[in-house]
Amino acid sequence: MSPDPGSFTAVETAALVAEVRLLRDAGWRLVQIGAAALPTAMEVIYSFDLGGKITNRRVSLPVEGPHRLPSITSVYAAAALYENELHDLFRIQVEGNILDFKGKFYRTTVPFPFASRPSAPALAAKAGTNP
Amino acid sequence: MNPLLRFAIYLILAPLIGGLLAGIDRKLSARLQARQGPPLWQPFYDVRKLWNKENIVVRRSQDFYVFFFLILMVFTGGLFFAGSDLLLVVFALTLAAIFLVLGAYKASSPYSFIGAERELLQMMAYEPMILVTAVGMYLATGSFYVNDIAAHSGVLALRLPGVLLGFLFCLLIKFRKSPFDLSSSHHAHQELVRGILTEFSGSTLAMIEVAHWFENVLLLGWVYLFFAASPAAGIAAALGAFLLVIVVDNACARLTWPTMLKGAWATTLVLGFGNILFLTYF
Amino acid sequence: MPAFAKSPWVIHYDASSCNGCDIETLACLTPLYDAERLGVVNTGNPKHADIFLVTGAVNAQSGDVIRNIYHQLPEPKVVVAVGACAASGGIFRECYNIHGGVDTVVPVDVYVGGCAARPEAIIDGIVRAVQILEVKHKATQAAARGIDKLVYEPALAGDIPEILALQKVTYRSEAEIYGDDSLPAMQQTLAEIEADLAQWTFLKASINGKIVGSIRGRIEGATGYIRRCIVHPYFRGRGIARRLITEMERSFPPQVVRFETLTGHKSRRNLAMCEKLGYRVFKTEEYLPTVQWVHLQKERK
Amino acid sequence: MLVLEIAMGLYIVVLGIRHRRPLVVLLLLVQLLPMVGWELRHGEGLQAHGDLLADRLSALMALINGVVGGSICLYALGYMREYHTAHHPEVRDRRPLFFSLLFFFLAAMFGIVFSNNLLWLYFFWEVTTLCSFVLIAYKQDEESIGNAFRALTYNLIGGAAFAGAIIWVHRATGSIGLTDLIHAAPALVIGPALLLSLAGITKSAQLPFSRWLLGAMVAPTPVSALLHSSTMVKAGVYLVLRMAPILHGTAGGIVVALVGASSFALASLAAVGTSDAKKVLAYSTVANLGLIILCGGIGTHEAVWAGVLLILFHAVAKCLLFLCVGVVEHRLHSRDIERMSGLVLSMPRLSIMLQIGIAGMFLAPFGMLIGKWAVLKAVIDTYPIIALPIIFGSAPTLFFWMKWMGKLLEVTHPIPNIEHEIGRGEWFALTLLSCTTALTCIAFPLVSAWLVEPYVIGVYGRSGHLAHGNFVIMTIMLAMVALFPLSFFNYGRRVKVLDPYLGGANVESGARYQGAVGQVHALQMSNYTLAGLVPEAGVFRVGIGVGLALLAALAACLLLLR
Amino acid sequence: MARTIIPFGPQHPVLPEPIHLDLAIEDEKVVDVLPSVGFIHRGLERLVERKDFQEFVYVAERICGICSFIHGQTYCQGIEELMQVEVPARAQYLRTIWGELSRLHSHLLWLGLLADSFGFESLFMHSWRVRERILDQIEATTGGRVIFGSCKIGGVRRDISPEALAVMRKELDVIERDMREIVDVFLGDSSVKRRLQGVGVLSRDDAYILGCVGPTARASGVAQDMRSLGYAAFRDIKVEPIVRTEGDSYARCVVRCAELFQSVDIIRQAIDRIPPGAIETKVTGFPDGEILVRTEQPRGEVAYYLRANGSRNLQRFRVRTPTFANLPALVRMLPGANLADVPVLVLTIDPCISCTER
Amino acid sequence: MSYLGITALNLKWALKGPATRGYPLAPRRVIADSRGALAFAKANCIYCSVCRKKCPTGAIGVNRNQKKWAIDRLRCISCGYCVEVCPKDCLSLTTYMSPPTVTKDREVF
Repeated sequence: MSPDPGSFTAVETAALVAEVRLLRDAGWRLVQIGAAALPTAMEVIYSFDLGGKITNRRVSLPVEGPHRLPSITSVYAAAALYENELHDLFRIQVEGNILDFKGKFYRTTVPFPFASRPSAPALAAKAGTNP
Repeated sequence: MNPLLRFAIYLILAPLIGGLLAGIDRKLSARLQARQGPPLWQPFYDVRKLWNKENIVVRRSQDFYVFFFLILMVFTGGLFFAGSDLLLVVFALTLAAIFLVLGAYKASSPYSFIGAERELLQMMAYEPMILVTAVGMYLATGSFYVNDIAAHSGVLALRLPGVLLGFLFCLLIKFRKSPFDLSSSHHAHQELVRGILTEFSGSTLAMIEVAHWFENVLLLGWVYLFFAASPAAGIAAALGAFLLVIVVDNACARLTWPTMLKGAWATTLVLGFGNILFLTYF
Repeated sequence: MPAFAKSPWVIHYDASSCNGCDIETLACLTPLYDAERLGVVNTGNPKHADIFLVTGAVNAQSGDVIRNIYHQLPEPKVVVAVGACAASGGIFRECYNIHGGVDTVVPVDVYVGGCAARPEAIIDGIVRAVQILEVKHKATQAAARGIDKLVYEPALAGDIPEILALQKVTYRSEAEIYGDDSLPAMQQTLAEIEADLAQWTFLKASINGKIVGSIRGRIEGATGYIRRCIVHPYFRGRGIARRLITEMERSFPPQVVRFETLTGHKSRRNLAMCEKLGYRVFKTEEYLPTVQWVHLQKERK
Repeated sequence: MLVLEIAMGLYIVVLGIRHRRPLVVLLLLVQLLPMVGWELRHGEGLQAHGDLLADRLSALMALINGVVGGSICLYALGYMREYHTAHHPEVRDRRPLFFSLLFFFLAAMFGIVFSNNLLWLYFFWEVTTLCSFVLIAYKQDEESIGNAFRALTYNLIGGAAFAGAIIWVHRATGSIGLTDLIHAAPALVIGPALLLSLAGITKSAQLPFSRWLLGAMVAPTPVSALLHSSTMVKAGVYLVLRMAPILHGTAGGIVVALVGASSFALASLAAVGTSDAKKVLAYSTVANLGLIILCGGIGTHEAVWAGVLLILFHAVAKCLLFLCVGVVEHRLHSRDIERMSGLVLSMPRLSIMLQIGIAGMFLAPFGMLIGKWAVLKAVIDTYPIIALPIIFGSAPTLFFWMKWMGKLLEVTHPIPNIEHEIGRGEWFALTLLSCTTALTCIAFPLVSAWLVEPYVIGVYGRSGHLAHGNFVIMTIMLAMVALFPLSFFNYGRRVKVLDPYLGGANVESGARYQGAVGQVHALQMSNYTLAGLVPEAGVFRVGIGVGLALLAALAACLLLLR
Repeated sequence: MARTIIPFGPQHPVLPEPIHLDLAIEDEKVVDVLPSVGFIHRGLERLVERKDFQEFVYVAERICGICSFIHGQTYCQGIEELMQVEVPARAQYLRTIWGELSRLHSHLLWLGLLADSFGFESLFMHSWRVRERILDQIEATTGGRVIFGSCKIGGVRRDISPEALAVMRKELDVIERDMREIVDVFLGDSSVKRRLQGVGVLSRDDAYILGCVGPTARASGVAQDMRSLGYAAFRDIKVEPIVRTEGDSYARCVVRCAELFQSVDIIRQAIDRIPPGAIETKVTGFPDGEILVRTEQPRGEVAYYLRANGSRNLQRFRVRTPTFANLPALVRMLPGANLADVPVLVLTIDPCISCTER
Repeated sequence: MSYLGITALNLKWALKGPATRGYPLAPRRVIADSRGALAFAKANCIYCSVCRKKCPTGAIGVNRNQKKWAIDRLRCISCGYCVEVCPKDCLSLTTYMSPPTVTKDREVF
């Protein structure tokens, strides 16, 4: 069992970069950036690690797009890949990404596959199996 | 023996011996790697299969260069075994190798292009040593003719130990063996795919394979020349050189071209020329 | 003795696999399984390979790569789908980015099951593939020998992908003549050529089921338009094109009294052939900056 | 004669003063004043036994001048028209001057090869220097003028040496005839011979003087072809070869040989580092002239035989290459070798000619290689250690020629044929030279027997030659290479044409691939320059250092002789 | 200077998996590089919406065929955490043994591929020969060679009998001896050193700020190992991160070689201390809440973000795999490298593209 | 300068003989408990379809009316989930491998 459940703190979009910069200056390492399209909000979660401790920052964007987010690549250059991912999978426009693949990162068949909850029949149609 | 007759014997035996050597190479390499390895005749199976495959090219004329590579390689070996001038053999060998490079350039794919470039670097690396070998043999025997050198009464290796070592170094490059399998490796796990051979397929690839057999026999013949005074020792030395190449192949990482170039030239300078200076002034 | 049995060279591509089958494929070459005993060499280069081992399910991107590699394998060639994903999409078949097994992009000859496929199973698959190689090789040889067994018949919708592939190979030589590799015929997509099927009738020349030439025609009033006569480079100079044109002319109904065709101004061989068949130049027009169309016509005798 | 000399001198002085080049003025005065004083003092006493020298070597040189010079002039007609109209409209059209200088120069070249009187020779020598100066500066921009002055300066050093040699030889033998010099007791004339060799070394742009030749490449291509590869620079090696019997076996001779040998090795190595076609040709010229100088320095009959052959082969093939590059430069607006990709499609005939030229420069069984082979043998028989620079020099030669050849053959995309844009005069010259290049290889034994061997026998009583068996083998090889075009009868049969292997990322037709960020890229390939290992400038600097050291050794020899 | 651009991949013999690099080289020096991914993107994260949370273990295991077991384990740990399930100690130990076995096979696989990337074929063969011994142990205990299928929510599917554990412990000695032979070559051979030392140096600060994880970070002096968080049996078995400070390819090789023996040691300790008892806890109900769970894979830290709302399907499942975190370092290392070193550099981060793209 | 380590290892193995197992010429070495092809015992089956529902890849098909049980061998990942859930224990994992096929047929029992 993981002894480290971590904490989730909400952050305003506008304050994100400053907050992240504070974390970096304090020596935190960027672990991941991930999003979740929930019925209530589009959440983006930034996780940081310092000596095995974890802390998370949650940015909630309104359900209805377009979603915009400032890039934190000026603080953590390595965030570029995550931010491309946010764009390609969640249709979150990340502004100021230093290595912008311009939507050609994953080149998925379905555009922005995570952007909305799928309708169940669409997936069921793909599955259909019976003898 | 009549030079033409020897040429004919070479023409018939070289592909057999060369192919067999390639088979021994694969078998032995496999054993050194704790594998069972393919049958001894595997190179012949490969060539036969390639001959039956479709030939895919990028530029139609690229195959002609390979054809000329083959016939010039046969010709070069023929020159050598017919007892001709060693320098001429070197030049013919270069000419043959150049045709392969041109073919790769012609194919115009990035991989074969870099392969060609590296092949040129390889040629640049071994060429001086091969010339020095010819010169050393001349200085030791007074003749550039393979015939005369073979008929020389002394064991050349004793007078040309440095040259012999330098020549063995070049063998590693010429046999396309690790650590110097830069332009094209025997196994494709390298950064250039198959390098210079990338765009050749089917019968053309088979031709290249056969040309290498001829080339290898020629090179081992040259090793023999160092011990020609005693034929048994000569054959043993040629085989020994071949085994050495295989063992080294399996004991080395591939090095980079600057290392190869510097290494080969340093060897030529120190071993080759050192030997020649010794021969001239002492 | 069979030519292919003892020297199957493989190329391996990881489509969208989880790596499991990948590393097992690689394990086949290592000391304990040592597929090189059977002559297997992992070439890493499609142009040297006989057997194409694909692991993993296919997505849009890897599908293109598989298709590219497949076309660069010289004939005869065999595709082996290694593992459950390559065979059917496996556990990932419901993912949004997965199109299914390898057979959705290229024809698969042998399926090897398992998740991950075991080295022994992969070796079995290779052994099976070698037999198929041998069969295919015999068929090709028979085709080459049986050039007199050429069949000329209308092409069906199912032949269209093969005709498109042939078209692209064929127009390479035209691109070289005109110094322009953006010729429309080379850029045509499958969808476009399938749309053509509505207006044009296609004829094909095939040997033992392999299409080596094709032509298309359309009727407008009393004129029959003949276009895109293509012959595989290997089979050129054997009268196939001439025969295709004549067959096309014959297939037009009697009310068609005039045939029209066209070719580029620098395609000397085409022009010579058309003139031999009785066609005469009646106009030229600018088509592309690099190509001028030469229109030729002929009355029905 | 004296008047002309003074007039020429004054012209240079004026030029030097106007462009503020004190060194030029100084160098000129250093040679002009003693010469004038000396000539005035001796006046009628300056005699040679026969003013003309017409032996096989002169004949060969004259033949080269005639054929090569003639075809270049023909070529220049069309080339210069285009030069002014299409490519350099900013340059003032001074074609009459250009052509008169060209002819003036050719006349002087004939003068050099047929003069026995050293004073005449000196006069013509200076005329070529002056022609070269004016032609290099033809463009009249700052770079050209600077390079022209550099050429002038370096050549004036040679001129000074020449002047010194004349005075010395007169004091030593009482004659100023070239033949008198050659036939005098070697011990007596080794000093002037070395001075003349020094003059030859500057004229042939050997290290450390090579820089002027590289700078001279700013001149229009016919000038590079005529003056700076096939004829004028040959005057230098001509003189050294004439001195060969005297130099043979002397310490001074060894130094001269070393100058040539190091020039060969280092210039070859430097050529690897550049992709400017004319610069490559210039380096290669320095290198090959180095080989000939080496032959002169060694001075055995074998060496001289090889040297004369090299003059012939080099003149023809190099001239062909220059002219081809000129044409290509006008078509592609660049003389970068990397830009010549696909030339085999856009200018097929020209690319074949280029290939002939290149093959002629370094490949068995073509001319230059036979020469090199002979040099190697000659060297091994005398000073095996000098084989070192030859052996190490040939390897880079192979590299830079081959990568050029490869670039010509490489085709990534279909390119339209633009060969029809090339003028008739150019074609004629190119065809003539290609045929000559091929012919000299085929007829090489005849050339050797008629022109070279008699000369060498005349000097030494025996000559080097190629063994009969080897000659037969070379002919077989030549025949095999000549068979190459025959293979096109089978062109495109039994093969399938496909795009190159691009890691499975091929897209569209032709050689394009799907790169990162969804972009489609075309192929792009460039030859190696080995910049990390042998940087061009670095090698050149080393070369100049070596050259200066050898020059010091030469000076030491001269001082010891006094 | 003029450039050559090489389309490196997606199909390329030195690349075990498809990734594409536009390599711009001058002579053979890489001057510019742009990666392109997406060849293996399957979109399996969305499968949580279709598979129930228990069945999803099978999918999680197939995120990657090399570190398969630890993926399954991480997923199970996360769900167990959400559902407050106490996993029996024996199961924790078994998970640790299998996890370390998979680290062994992954590292040996990597050593072989690394040897292959610089053309050392015999070393490749010997590494894989030894690896097969480990696979035999895995197959004997789990029934699978690369995909174990032995982890489930609440515990494990199979037990290892005491006899089998004894056999394994004995076998470990042989494996350790064989590995020692190979590692000696890797760390001592001159030609290997020539190809690895000083190649692709990554400073500690770079490694940290680029977010490197696992051996890549540890070779640059970042002492970071998730096993010291104390999940599974690591509560009892202490793990000291193996750290080097040079930050070059050789250091990364040294770290992984040392970890081989560390893992053997961990397995030995686990076998010695494994308690008897049940191997699974019955799980009822559905998970709810969110969690970020991390474990140490052979390639480094893997982070799972799980979000559930009390239904049988998770709301969001997100994997950040070690290779994803190490890719920026690769892009940083490549420019300036020799073309011949590109495969070596690609391999020194031990890429697992299939995890990365999911 | 150490090149001898690997040479010693190489030579050791060259003398010792290859480690190759010899499949397919030699029989396959089977490890007990290895997860191979799924075996179906028709006798006990009640066609309850639990296995079909649980199968992660949808490889199993069950038709209660016709009393047919089918498996797509190329889809089966030998995970054993069906074996665990089968109420009648009529499914089991064998150590055999299903052979390669040229067609994608289902195996129907």
